[in-house]
Amino acid sequence: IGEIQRFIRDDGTVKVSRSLKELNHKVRGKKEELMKNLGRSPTVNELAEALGMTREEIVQAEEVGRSPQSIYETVYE
Amino acid sequence: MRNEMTLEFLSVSENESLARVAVAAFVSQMNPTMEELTDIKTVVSEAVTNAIIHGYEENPHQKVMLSCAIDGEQIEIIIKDEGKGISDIEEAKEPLFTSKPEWERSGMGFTIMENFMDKVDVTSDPDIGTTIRMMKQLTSTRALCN
Amino acid sequence: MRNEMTLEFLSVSENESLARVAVAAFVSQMNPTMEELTDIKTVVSEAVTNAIIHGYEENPHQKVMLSCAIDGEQIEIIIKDEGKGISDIEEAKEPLFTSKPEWERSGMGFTIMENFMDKVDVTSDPDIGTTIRMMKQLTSTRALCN
Ligand SMILES: Nc1ncnc2c1ncn2[C@@H]1O[C@H](COP(=O)(O)OP(=O)(O)O)[C@@H](O)[C@H]1O
Ligand SMILES: Nc1ncnc2c1ncn2[C@@H]1O[C@H](COP(=O)(O)OP(=O)(O)O)[C@@H](O)[C@H]1O
Ligand SMILES: [Mg+2]
Ligand SMILES: [Mg+2]
Repeated sequence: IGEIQRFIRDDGTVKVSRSLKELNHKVRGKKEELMKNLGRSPTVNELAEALGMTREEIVQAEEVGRSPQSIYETVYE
Repeated sequence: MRNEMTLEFLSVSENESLARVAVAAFVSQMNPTMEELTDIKTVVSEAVTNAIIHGYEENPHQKVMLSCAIDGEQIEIIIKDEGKGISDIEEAKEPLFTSKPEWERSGMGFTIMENFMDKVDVTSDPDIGTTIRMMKQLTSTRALCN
Repeated sequence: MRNEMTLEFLSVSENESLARVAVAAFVSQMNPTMEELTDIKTVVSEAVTNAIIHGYEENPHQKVMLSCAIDGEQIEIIIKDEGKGISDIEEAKEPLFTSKPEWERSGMGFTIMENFMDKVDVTSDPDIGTTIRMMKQLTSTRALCN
């Protein structure tokens, strides 16, 4: 597995599942933070602005936790 | 602003995620709260899963149709299959009712749709198919921005 | 595994993001690399923008059709409009050629599509519309997993 990881890094070919998973953590963290500060659920634009991300990126990052390709992730980790 | 889209996909469970993401991406231009967005994705999942599992009984060659229209703060989502249909709609809608108890399905799909959306219309005929039309008015953005 | 989907949407620039996200979500089941996914989203943007801006000249009541099919490692994306069409396809494909120089368009849309995809077919007839069919074979997943 270490071999595969090195190959992925050297080649610059990071799997989507992996980088989106990192974004997913960021999005989740910020969402909770804003929820506490605002006392309500943030809007998509508020969250996007707070993260310096687009709405599109947030939608994609939110979905990754539950999609089937996370199976690959556990294989590569 | 009015906008609309239609998505058609094969009745395989891999496409449930496609349906969720497409609706979320489309509806996100209305600036809903993250909570509203999650609710909308949940009802899309429930209706699409029903079409695949109950409507088409997992025949992967059939097609599920989804359409979404937005107008001001109003969202309309229609999910349609041409599968086996529902003979008793009232019974199907009852909380905990499921025709597949052996599958550990929750029987809560329709209850979730009715709770998360303002209005849910079910049209269904045996062997013709099922159409679920759901409406929701976003309230939070309006309350926040005006 | 074979899978397919079709997306139809109004020709407004807000839906460019919908098209990108839907294709990305669909193609993600093939476990592409981030780079491959970015390339695919870029060509979808280019073709959809062309349909909206050139094909329909931003008439927001027209419809853009997008379909995507995957089969093993092969991806096929078709983007279609029923707009004004292209009279000289060879000229349109030339790097830096644009019919709207006043818009600061880059004239690189077709060049990008041809560079990022394995194959790009353009069919177009004046006043009938334009269809772009693009194919790409993912290589990385095969190299890594087998
Ligand atoms: N699209 C559909 N086609 C045919 N039958 C359906 C469809 N959607 C729902 N049903 C019927 O309604 C019942 C209740 O649905 P639901 O509340 O989602 O519970 P569950 O899916 O857990 O069974 C299902 O068990 C099924 O018999
Ligand atoms: N869908 C389309 N309908 C009509 N004309 C098109 C379409 N797509 C491309 N074209 C023509 O081809 C030209 C080149 O397209 P492209 O390489 O994307 O450059 P640009 O969009 O920057 O002009 C456009 O300027 C336009 O004249
Ligand atoms: Mg259900
Ligand atoms: Mg262009």
